[in-house]
Order: sequence, then C-alpha cells, then structure tokens
Amino acid sequence: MDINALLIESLQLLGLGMGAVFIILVLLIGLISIVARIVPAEVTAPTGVVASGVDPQHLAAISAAIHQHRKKGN
Amino acid sequence: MDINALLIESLQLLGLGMGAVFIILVLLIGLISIVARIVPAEVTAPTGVVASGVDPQHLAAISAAIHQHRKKGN
Amino acid sequence: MDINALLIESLQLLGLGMGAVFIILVLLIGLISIVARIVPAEVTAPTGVVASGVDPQHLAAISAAIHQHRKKGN
Amino acid sequence: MEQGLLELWHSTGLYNFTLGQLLMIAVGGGLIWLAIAKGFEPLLLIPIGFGGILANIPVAGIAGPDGLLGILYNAGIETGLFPLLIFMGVGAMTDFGPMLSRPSLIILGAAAQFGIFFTLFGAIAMNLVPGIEFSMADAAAIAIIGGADGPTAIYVGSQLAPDLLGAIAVAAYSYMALVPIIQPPIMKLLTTEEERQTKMTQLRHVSKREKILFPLLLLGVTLILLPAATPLVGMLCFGNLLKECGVVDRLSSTAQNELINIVTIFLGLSVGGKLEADKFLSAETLGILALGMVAFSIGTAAGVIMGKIMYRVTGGQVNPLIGSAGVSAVPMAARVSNKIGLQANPQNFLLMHAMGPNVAGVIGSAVAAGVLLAVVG
Amino acid sequence: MEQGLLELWHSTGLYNFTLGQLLMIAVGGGLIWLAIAKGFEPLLLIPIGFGGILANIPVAGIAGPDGLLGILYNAGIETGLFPLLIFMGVGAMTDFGPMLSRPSLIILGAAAQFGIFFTLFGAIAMNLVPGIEFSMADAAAIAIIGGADGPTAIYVGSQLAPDLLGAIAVAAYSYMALVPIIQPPIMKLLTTEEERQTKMTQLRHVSKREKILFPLLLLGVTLILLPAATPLVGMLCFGNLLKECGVVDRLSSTAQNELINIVTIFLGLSVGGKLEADKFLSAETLGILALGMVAFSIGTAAGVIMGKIMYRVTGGQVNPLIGSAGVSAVPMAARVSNKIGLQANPQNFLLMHAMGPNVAGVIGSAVAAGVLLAVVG
Amino acid sequence: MEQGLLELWHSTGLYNFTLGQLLMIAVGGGLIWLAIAKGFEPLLLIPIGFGGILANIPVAGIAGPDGLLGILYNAGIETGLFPLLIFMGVGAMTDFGPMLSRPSLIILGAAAQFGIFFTLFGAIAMNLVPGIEFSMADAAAIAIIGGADGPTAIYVGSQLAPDLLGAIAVAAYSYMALVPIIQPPIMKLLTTEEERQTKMTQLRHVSKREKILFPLLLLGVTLILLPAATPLVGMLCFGNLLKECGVVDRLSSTAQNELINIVTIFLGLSVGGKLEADKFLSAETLGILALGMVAFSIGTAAGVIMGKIMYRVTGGQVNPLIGSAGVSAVPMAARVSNKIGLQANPQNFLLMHAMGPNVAGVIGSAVAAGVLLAVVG
Ligand code: NA
Ligand code: NA
Ligand code: NA
Repeated sequence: MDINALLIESLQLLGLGMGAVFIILVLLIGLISIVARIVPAEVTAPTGVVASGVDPQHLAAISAAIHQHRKKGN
Repeated sequence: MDINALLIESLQLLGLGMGAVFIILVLLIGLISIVARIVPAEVTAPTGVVASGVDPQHLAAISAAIHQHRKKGN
Repeated sequence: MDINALLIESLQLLGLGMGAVFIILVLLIGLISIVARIVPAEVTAPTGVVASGVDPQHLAAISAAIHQHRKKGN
Repeated sequence: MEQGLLELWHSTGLYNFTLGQLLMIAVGGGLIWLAIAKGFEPLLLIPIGFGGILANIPVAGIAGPDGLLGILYNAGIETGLFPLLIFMGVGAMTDFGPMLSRPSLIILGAAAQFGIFFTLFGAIAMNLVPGIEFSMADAAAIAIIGGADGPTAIYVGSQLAPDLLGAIAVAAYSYMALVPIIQPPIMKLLTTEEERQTKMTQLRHVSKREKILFPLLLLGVTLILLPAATPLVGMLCFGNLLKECGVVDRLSSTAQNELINIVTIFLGLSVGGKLEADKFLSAETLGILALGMVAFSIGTAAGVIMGKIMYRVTGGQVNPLIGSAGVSAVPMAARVSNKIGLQANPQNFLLMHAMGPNVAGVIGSAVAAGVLLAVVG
Repeated sequence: MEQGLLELWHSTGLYNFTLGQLLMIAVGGGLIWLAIAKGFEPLLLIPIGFGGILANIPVAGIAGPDGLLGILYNAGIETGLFPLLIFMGVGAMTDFGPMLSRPSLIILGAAAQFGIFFTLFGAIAMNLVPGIEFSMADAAAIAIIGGADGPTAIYVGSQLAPDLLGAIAVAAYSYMALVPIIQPPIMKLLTTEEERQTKMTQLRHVSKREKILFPLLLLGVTLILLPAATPLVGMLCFGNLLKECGVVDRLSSTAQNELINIVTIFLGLSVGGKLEADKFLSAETLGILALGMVAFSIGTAAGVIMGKIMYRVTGGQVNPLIGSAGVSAVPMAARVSNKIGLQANPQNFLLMHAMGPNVAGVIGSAVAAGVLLAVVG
Repeated sequence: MEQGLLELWHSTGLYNFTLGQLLMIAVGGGLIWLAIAKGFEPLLLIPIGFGGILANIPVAGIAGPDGLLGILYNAGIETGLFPLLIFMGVGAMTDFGPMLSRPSLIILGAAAQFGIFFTLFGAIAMNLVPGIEFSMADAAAIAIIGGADGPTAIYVGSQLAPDLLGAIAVAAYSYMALVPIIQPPIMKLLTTEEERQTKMTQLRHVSKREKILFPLLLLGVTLILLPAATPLVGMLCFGNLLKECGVVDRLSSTAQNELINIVTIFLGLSVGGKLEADKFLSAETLGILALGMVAFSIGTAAGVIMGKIMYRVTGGQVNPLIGSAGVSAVPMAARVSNKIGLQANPQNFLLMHAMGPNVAGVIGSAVAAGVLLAVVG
C-alpha cells in the first residue's frame, strides 16, 4: 500500500474514531442525566441490611447464642 | 444405553453413594471420639514457644542486642 | 565418563566455584567501600517530597479544595 | 470512507446481536440485581453475572479461547485449580470445633447428602420428558447441586459436564441464597412443636491438639476409602491444618483472604463465561433449575428426618431442626435452624449445635462428589 | 582445567556483551533513576527499568521464551491478561462521582482523544522520513500513547505492535510523569487570564444508586456500539461495580490492592523485557518518543479548546483549564488544572471539577482503543 | 450392582496402596509433625509434607500431569517462577544495612560456600558406593544444599536434577531448621575461649542512598562476571530495590507479604508433589541426607576458619563465631552466633555483626548456584 493511500486511510480513521468517541460519550451524558432524574433521592440506604439477608432481631439472637456458647467453654 | 438401564444404574449409585458417605462419616465419628479420649487435656499450649525455636532468655538477649545496636546509630 | 575423570572435574569445579565466589564478593566489598566514601552524608532525606512530584503548597491547596468540596455535599 | 464506516458498523453490537445474547445479558444483569438488591451470594453472583454479560457480547469473543474469560477458564476451571484453591480457603476459614465437640451429629451431615443421590435418579428419570437428554455424567453434575456447596458443584460440574457448568453454578448459588426461604416450610412440616422446642446441652471443650489432628484424620480416612475425593477433601484439610496448627499464620491468613478473593474473582468471571446463550437457553437449564430445587428440598428433608431419628434414639437430646443444616450452605443453613428454633422457644439457641452438621455437610458432599467422580467420571 | 576456565570465561558478561546491551542497561538504570530521584511514575518505571536491565544480560536469556520475563510476557501481556486486570483495579479505585455530578463535562474527555487520532495520522506521515517504516498497526499502537493511560497503551501495543511495546510503554509512562511540565505552557497559551479565573459552581450530590448503575450503563452503551472496546471498558466497569455495589468489599479491596500490586510487578517486569537492544535502539524509538510528545500536546490543546467552547456556550460557567484533564493521566492532569487555576485566582479550586473530564478521559481512550482494535487489528 | 461395588472397591485406597506409598505418607506426616511440634521451618515443611501425602495417594493422581500438584509444578517449579518470586520476596524483606556497614565481613559469606563445592566432590566420590549413581548434574544439585538457602536449592535442583528435588528440598529445609544443633559443636571445636569472648565494635551508620545503590551494584557485578547467576541475584536485587527505594512501598509490601505467601503455598505443595515413593525411597535419598549434613558442617567450619583468619589479620577485632553465619540460613545462623557469643561473654552481642555474613551468604550461594548452572547445566 503506498503512502498516499495510508495517509487517506489514517485521515478517515481520524474521522471515524473521533466520531465514535463523541457518539458514545454524548450518549453516556444523556443516559447519566436520565438516570439522575429517574433514580429517587437516597433514603438512608437500606441496601446494607437487605444484603446481609438477616434481620436485626435475628442478628441479636445469633450474637446472644454465640456469646452464651463462648461463655460456657470451647 | 436405554433409559431403564440408566434408571437402574442411578438407583445403584444412590445405594453406593449413600453407603460410602455413611461409612466414611461414621468412621470419622469413631476416630474423632477415640482421639478425644486419647489426647491429653490442654496444658497451657506450649507449642508456641517450641515453634519459634527460641527460648525466652534467648529472645531477651536478641532484643537487648538489637536495642543497643539501634541506640548507637544505623 | 569414568569415576576418575568425574572426580577430577569436580575438583576443578571446586577451584573454579570458590574462585568465582571470592572474586565477585571481594569486588563487591571494594565497590561498597567506594560508594560509602563517595555518597554524601544524609541530608534529612529529601527524596520523599520529590518522589510525590508535588510541592507542599500544592498539597495544601489540594487538601483545602477536597475539604471544601466534601463539606458542601457529595 | 464508506468501507471504513461499513467495517465499523459491522463491528457494532447492534449489527451482530442475536436474541439469545440479549436475553443472556438480561440474565447476567438479573443475577447482579439479585446479588446487590436481594443479597443473593454476592461474592459469587456478581462476578458470575458480570462474566455472563461479557460472554454474550458479540464480536469481542471475551469467553472465546483467546479472550480473558476463556483463558481464565482453561487455566483455572478446566484444570480444577480454582475450586480447589477456594476449598483450601474454606478450610482455612472453617472452625470444626463445634463438630468435634459432639461428633455424633456428623451423621446429620451424612443423611442430607441423600438429596444429591435422589436427584441423580430424578435427572435420569427426566429423560422421559421429550427434549431433555441427560447422560449419567450430566445427571451426576446436576445432582451435586444438592450438596449446597459452591466449589464442590463447580469442581464436579467442570469435570463431568462443562457445557452445563453455567446453569449448575447459577442454580447452586441461587438456591444457597434461598435457603432461608426453601428450608423453613419443610422443617416445620416434618417436625412437631414439641420436637422444635428441644433444648440441647452445652458443647464440650475441644482441645487445640484435637483440632490439629482432625484434618489429618479426615484426610487419612478419605485416602484409604475414597481416593477420588482426596483433591477436594485434601485441599479442605490442608487449609484447615494451616489455620489450626498455629505456626503458619501468615499462610493461613493469605489462604483465607487475598488468595481466596483473587480466585473468587477469577472463578466467578470464568464460570460466568459459560453462560453462553446457546448453552444456557435450553430445556436442560429449566430441568437443572427444577432438579436443583428438588435436591435442596430432599436434602433438607433427609437431614430433618435423620434428626427425628436421633431425637428418638437419644431420648430427646437432639433437636431435629439442626438436621436441615446438614446440607451445608455454611453458615446460612445453621442460622435457619437457629431461627426456627427460636420461634418455637425464645431461649433455644441452636446455632453452635447446628454448625456441627453444617460443616459435616461440607465433608459429606465432598465425599459424595468423590463417589460420583470415581464411578461416573 | 583450562577448559573449565574457558567455559566460565565464555559464560561471563564481559565476553558476551554487545554495545547495544550495555546502552540498554544504562537506559534501564536511567528509568530507575527518573523513577526514584524525579518521581516519574515509580510504580511502573521501576519494574520496567529493572526488567529492561535483566532483558539485556547476555547468556542468561531472562527475556527469552524460557526465562522469567519471557514466561510472564507470554502468560500476561500477549494474552492481554495483565493490562485488563490492572484496568479492573483502576475501576475499583476510581470514584466516578465528580463526573456523574456534572455529566456535560464528559465532552472534554472526548475532545482530548483528538491527540490519539491526530498522532495516528502523524505516524503514517512519518513514513516520509527515510529509515522509519510504520505500518497502520504500528501507527495505531503509537497513537494510543496520546490516551495518557498506561494499561490501555500496553493492551493496544501488545495486540497491534508487540515489537514496539517497550518503547510505547516507556513513552506513555514518561509523558504521564511529565504532565506537570508539558501541559501548563499549552494551557496558558490557549486561554486568557479572564478564562483562567473562572470559578465553577459546586457539584451536585450523586446518590449511591447512580454510582452503582453507572458501570452497567457504560458497559451497555459500549457493548451495543463498540464491542471491540468491551474487554477494556468491561473490566473497568467490573472493578467499579465491585467498588460501588457495597456488598463485595473484600473483592473490591483485593482488586485495588494485592491483585493490582502483584499484576503491576509482573506487568512492569515483562514490559521491561521488551526493552531489548535490537528492538529499542532504532530510529523507530525516536519517532515514538517524538510522536508521543505530539500526542500529549495535541490532546491537551484539544481538551482546552473544547473547554473554551464550553466556556462560551455556557456563558462562562466552565473554566477552560479543566479541559486539559481530559487526556486522563489520572489524577496528575486534574492536579495540573487545579494548580494553574490557583495561579490565576487563589480562591479557585478546580480539582474536583477537573476530576470529571479526567476520568472521562480514561473511558474516552478505552473507546478510542476499541476503534483502533476494531478497524486496524 | 456387583459391578458398581467392584468398581468402587477397585477405586479405594485400600485396594491400590503400595507399601512405598504408605511409607511416604508417613514421611509426609513426619515432616508435618517436625514442623508443628519441633518448629522445623513450618512455612515450607507443612506445605511440602502435605504435598507429599497428596502425591502418594493412589488413583487420585494429584501429582500427575493433570492433578493440582502436577499443574503447579509445571507452571512454577519447572519454569523457575516460584523460587525466583520467593527470592524477590526475600530481597524485599532483607536489610543489607549490617552488611554494608562493615563490608569486609562479606568475605565470611564467601568462605562458607566451600561447603557447597566440597560436597560436590563428595557426591561424585559417593559413586564408589555400590547402588548409588550421581551424575555431575545430580552432584551439583545436591551440593547446593550446603548453600543453606531454600529457594536457591529448589531453583538449582529443579533445573539440574528434578528427580531428586523432593529429597533435596526436604534436606535443605530440615538442616536449616537444625542449624542450632549442627553448628554449635563445630563452632566450639574450632575456636578458643579467648576468641569467642571477642567483642566487636559498633557498626557505622549506613545512609539511605547506599542502601538504594547496593542492589544495583550487586546486579552490576553479577551481570558482568556471571550472567548465569542473574535470574536469582537479579530477583533478590529487584525485591531489595523495591524495599529500599522508598517510592513503591505498596509493591514492596505485596512482594514480602501476599505474593510470597501465595507462592510459598504453591511452591511447598508442588515440591511435596516430588516426594513420590519410587523416587524418594532409594539409596540416593540416604546419600542426599548424608551429603547435606556434610555440606552444612563443612560450610560452617569454613566460615569459622575464615573468621579465625580475620581475627588474626585484624588483631582481634573480628569474633570468629560470626563466620558460621556465612552459610546463610537467615536469620537462624546469626542467632546461633549470638547465642554462643553470649555463652562466652554475657555482654557480647554479636547478632547484628553476624547478620552481615549471614545475608552475604545468601548472595554467596546464589553466585555459587550461578557457577553450577553455567558449568554443569
Ligand atoms: Na453438603
Ligand atoms: Na485518555
Ligand atoms: Na548460603
């Protein structure tokens, strides 16, 4: 491939590349803005408790059991 | 292999498998019980000191040497 | 190779090996001594600051900015 | 210029997507959602879900033989390396003390493995359903879901039925997360109020030396009777020995922290790489999900029934509720036993008693895996 | 005896050295000196420099196919594994919050990628210089230096032009270290004092949920439009999801500490293994160093000019100085924006505002890498 | 049914055990016992002992080419990767300060390598014993035990005589653990009470810059004179540079903690995999054990005698007891010097003075390894 063809190809790539970068990042701007509007404001993040899959009373009971067990030996 | 032969083979495997699981775990129960009886009660775990391969006086001497060395430079 | 040839070869290796070890380590002693004389005495190790590539005022400004930013939300 | 544009267009996802891939990306997203919002085994389901998404991206070939997930799969899953290292870490994290203090309860961890072998039979029977065809190796790989132990399921799945591995891993971890929902109704159905109220006596003290000897004992029994189980059992014992011997704490700490974390990331991603559309979106997957549920339920029931037998034999010294913990799913199943026990009697703390069958269940399913690998593999 | 001595003499470095190897050992030492004494990206340049020394030791063959560096290279660079794992760690360390709080600034991170594509053109044009011959793949691999992102440059370089990898990596990390020297004159040249004094309003609060959704969003856009970028972007998103989801902290911590450290050591050493005399000591390397500088400068200029456009369009709400941060080089480039802003107005803290384009630049260059891999690769 | 039972019976250990395997399992258990109860180098001997047990389980093939230990061996020992990474970690953990503060003591670390080369001669001479046949490569691999340095012994053993590797590693680590028993009688035999009472003057201060330059200096000397030693010496220097340069603390910390721990686990297990009955239970192993003891004793004696020479030459400024530390076995040998010194004079703290020859011995045996690899390999 001669140098002229390469130069033309690289110019095309310049256009394609910057086009792709701008399309994807502009789309991202749009999506981020939409998400920011849709997602409700934070409500003291209840995810933590759900994630552990254990309710607080349960946790209390477990700690109590472990505590009792430890106290008695082993 | 037709389905009937497979079904029979899987039933055999059920027997073999549960048999093996029970034999091994029951044997384990026996061995654990024997070990529990043989192994002497804990004598304030002397393993720690043996493991480090250094007796306490020795350790004291080393710390003293390092301390002295550090005090004097480097 | 008969045992005598092997024995002679291993004796040669003894000479070669100890020679190489002594030459390299004696050379090292010399180089260490030269370096010890050339290298200037420590000047409160300024490498730390250079290494981070940031001067102290700069750091102060950054911390201030982060602090201000954090205080205001996010 | 047009050629360049065309090339770029042909390299977009839009141009190349199949419906199956889109569905699988949704499945991957669903697993991530379950993990984050519902707390479904996030340590595994987030990497698996994300790997599932990456594996179904057209053109990129991330799960192909030269892609990241493919390379990790070949290096760590096909060879068995990753699940065995996870098992070592599990060993280094497990305290067998509660089990050693009352070894008779190990029998509950044996009984619960009935779920595995019953499901093997069920999977073969499923061949009667048109469109489903499970070989004996497939059936064994599916049945191991009933072991309620992730690395064991992945190890056996990768050796016996790699094509089903994605579905098997997803089923195993999902049902492990669902233990608090699956087990209680079965436990209540099979026990009386009186049985559930049974208090258990306090555990005896276990000496350091007994704990050090245990992994060697377990390995000894396994290597004599069932060498095929020794890769799994051996690594569990090795990890546990590192933990208990007390002289290599830095190795023990690495095995149960950094090393298991690194391997978990790699294992999750590469298992997710097996969630390819053409393999996962099939009648077989539905069969696997159904059979996995059967396996968990039967295993739970078998454990509870053995618990009832022990309740009778010991004259009411064993609460049958701890039988369900024998399926493994450590420590979730033991917590469920404790919870149901507390509902029957607020002074009834079963957690440490249930930990015995719970960790025995891990051993039990590793032994079951050894039988399957020896006979079917 | 003489034979033994002769053998030993023939196995000394003295007997075997070529001038090129001695020069390259000096280059390796120079990189280590820059890293320690001048603070040039020491985390990478110390392993790269040391690897460069090891690679040029005669007889030992440390960078050969059976040597340590060769084995690491084949296992981790040729496969893409190491840069992708580094990218996962980067994702787990990156807070996209500042970018999400004002998404419009992402456009600055897009503009700065102009440096990459302009340099591609420049590299091809360099073929007019006698003695230099860059194929399209070579040119693309060199151009990516303008992305100012180490793992991206190494990933693209290893895929498109492995022979140039050593020089590309050295140029990329050296110029990233030189950002505080390269960028300020360009920034000052292109902006007015008034523009530089512009204060920016405070950032809005970004909720946890937005942060969790962002990596999935980014992966979604990328996989639809440019699957070729998904290995890089995917691992960045995976790491970031581990960090933000909040339920797998132990994996996130390992990804951004032990795992990235281990991989950094291996990656640096094996990239250094590509600093072999016959590959590095050539006109091409000088061309790469020159083009890398062009890429950084043009990228910086493009970012600042886009900043000036936003300054006009928004009626003076955007300080053009944050445009230069769009090249990535996180967080150095954002610090430079902050510093020049403070010089114009001591009350002008631009750091957090510049972090937006800064991390957007990472995404931008990963996308650019995807285009290059899709069209050229 | 009978067929299934028969299959299972044929797959038991009971059916398949050979006497040799049972003996080797006992040997593995014995190593673990020595490590736990007697404190014999537990970081290595526990993984090696456990690996030895796993390797001798019939049917399972854990040390075979598709088993866990075989895969780890091929990936990390055959390639030299594991011992070299351990050496990097050792470098990152070693403070060469005491050696730099009084470089003349390095000569003691050179003298002690006489143990290696004398043992080489002894191993060849052992061919006169019927039933024992050591090639020059075997003899060299055995002799390196005298280096009293684990990773060096494993590196040389894996390159020159992989079949003997198990026995060599076991001998090396066992004798390193036995240093407090092997060395004192030799030290006392060769020194007078007056010599042992010699107090040494305090060490000079070593600047940060000297410590940074040292690893580069050492690498420089080695690459010029003995490139064959640069894999080992190079990684030692790299690790030490990471530690001393002060700008890559996160890499240094990973090299001396997580990375070396992970590699230690893998290396120990895979070296243990070489404890196969047919290789280990042979006259050669007895020869290796005997020669290893000779190597340690001769090395100790050579170090002490060189210490006596320095005592004379310096007019009593060097205590000959620190000569024995030249064998390496860091830091145990230095502690032994200190202990014997204290017995002679309770105010005589030799520890830091002995650390100089001690770390010099590591360098000395790596150089000796280079000679063996260059001439014999
Ligand atoms: Na189980
Ligand atoms: Na960039
Ligand atoms: Na030594």
